[in-house]
Amino acid sequence: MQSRNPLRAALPLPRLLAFALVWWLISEGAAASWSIGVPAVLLASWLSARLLPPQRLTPSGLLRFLGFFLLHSLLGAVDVAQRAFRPARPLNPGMIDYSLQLGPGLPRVFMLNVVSLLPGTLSADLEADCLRVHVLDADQDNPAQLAQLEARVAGLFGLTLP
Amino acid sequence: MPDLYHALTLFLLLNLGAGLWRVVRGPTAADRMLAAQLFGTTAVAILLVLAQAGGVAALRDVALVFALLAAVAAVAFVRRAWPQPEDEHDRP
Amino acid sequence: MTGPDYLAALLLLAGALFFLAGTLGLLRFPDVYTRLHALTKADNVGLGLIVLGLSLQSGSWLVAGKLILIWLLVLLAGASVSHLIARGARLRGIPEWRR
Amino acid sequence: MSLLQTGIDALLALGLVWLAWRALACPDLFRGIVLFIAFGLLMALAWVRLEAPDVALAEAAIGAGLTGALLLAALARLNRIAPAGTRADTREAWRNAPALLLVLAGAGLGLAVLSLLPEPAGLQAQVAAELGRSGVSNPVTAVLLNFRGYDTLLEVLVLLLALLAAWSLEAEPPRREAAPGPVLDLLLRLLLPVLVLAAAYLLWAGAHAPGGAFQAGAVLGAAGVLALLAGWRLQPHLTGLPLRLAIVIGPGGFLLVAWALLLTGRPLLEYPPALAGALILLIETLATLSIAATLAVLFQGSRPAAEPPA
Repeated sequence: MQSRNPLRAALPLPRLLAFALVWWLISEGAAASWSIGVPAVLLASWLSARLLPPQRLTPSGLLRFLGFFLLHSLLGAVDVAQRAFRPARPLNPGMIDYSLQLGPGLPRVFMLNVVSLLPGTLSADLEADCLRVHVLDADQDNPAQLAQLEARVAGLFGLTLP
Repeated sequence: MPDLYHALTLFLLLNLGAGLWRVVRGPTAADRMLAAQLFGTTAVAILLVLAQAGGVAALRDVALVFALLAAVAAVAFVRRAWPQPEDEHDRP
Repeated sequence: MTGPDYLAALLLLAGALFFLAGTLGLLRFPDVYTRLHALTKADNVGLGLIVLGLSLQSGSWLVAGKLILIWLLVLLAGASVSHLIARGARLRGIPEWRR
Repeated sequence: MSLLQTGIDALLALGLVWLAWRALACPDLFRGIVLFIAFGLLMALAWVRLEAPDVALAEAAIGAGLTGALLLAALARLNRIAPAGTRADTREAWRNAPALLLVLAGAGLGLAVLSLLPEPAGLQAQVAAELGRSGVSNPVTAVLLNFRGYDTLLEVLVLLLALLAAWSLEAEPPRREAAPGPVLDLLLRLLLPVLVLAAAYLLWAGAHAPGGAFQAGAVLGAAGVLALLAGWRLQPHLTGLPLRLAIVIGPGGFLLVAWALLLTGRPLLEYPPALAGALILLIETLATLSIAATLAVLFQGSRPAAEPPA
């Protein structure tokens, strides 16, 4: 979608706000820092707009995704910790294929990254629409977990899965 | 609280030291590299704890730089230093 | 120590426990793929809990935000690097350990 | 100092010596590099414990981040020129040389520490007295860019010389590069703008806290290194004059300021106190650009003009 306003296309408002927030945080709120902060935020927003097309994140999708992500990454860490602490080292790894419903593009790559942070799954490769996942426990219902994650990622980006 | 911070730092350092065993043992280059990646995360944690313990805000900046550059060495490994899979076949 | 102090101390200790789990995984798990699981999960959550504990102690929203930003950067790097290493290991035919 | 702190310091000191020894003595170059990366991490923590956050920041940016990547790229190049099996291996005979070197260096350092005056006067008092006229409030930056600005000028020139040396070497033959893959691509697209912001922040922070042109340049240079690793290349029309300008603008601007000050009858690099802050910021901004460009181009190794058009 081509924006009619060239300035808004080069410096989209959500990016400006996001990078201004990042600057405010890393400078720990130092007011004097904005003399360099303003040009830096403009430059970073322009660069970011050139590198990544604008995304339509939905606030409700974001909240639901955050809750899901925080809970499940904690579960993932507990799961790995249990396996590491137990003397018997209960592992039953395997490699599974999962066909992605998400189309190519940023949401799919985002999903690839999140897969590695969630319980028992590690994204190992992507070929066409097939995501190869290394799992810690081949007996679990890993595809169902992945499908749940995929639905949350789709919700985050305001997409509906076919 | 200061004692807790320092005990935590010591504990994290010992973790890091134990991880060195994996660097020495390998067996593959990837094992050594991922151990180094783990050290980066541990170092960020240590720096943040020390920043709070000593009230030194600048240490958070050191941690920020570590976090920003955490991937650089590993990406250099994957893209350059890891022998290519086809290298064995097309060597004369 | 007051209530929030105890909570912070608890979070810091829990974080330390996950770091220990990550190191144990690194040392005890049988192949590069399973070790990557330990790298991306235990240590990142360990750092997250430590960040949470320190945020409580810092008493400043700004510092808390900066700590969370640092955590997100480490998450991004960790997830990306472990995918790159897992993919590279598969391409190079590093065998998987099976029970 | 509590027992815990002593424990931390002892562990750091032992770890550093052990890592230095292992990195030098281990027969496998790759393992040596990984040990060196770990050494850089511990070194940054040691600087923190020595209450030198300025040096810790520089070590984090250069030691832990860029040096590792540079060494790994150098190893890859070495392996292409002379695969591991074909290199003349002199290390076996020299196995104990690092130990000897460590003992000598340790003895020298020990002697130096023992011969220190019990209460060395140092120059802190003089620096503190003049800080108000330096234009900045971070004493390290005041020394590096004002009181001893010529040191920094020469350092920037040394970096330029290193680049000239690299560029006068034979260009590397082009090599096949696998596609970066979507994950590395997204990492770059997310990280590059944040690296730009962080570099600007470190540049600003240098005036009153740890930071400055070298740290900012290293962070920005890392952005360039990551882009090169993902296979991104400068567009051909930028590899000529624009790139060279970016490389020389730092030392060039520094020299111009020094020259202009000499013309007004001042000693070398003695800024008028009213202008000092602005001049230091100008020099540091230009130096940041040049340091970043130089580090990224050094990582690439050969002249970008020698690259075949992609």
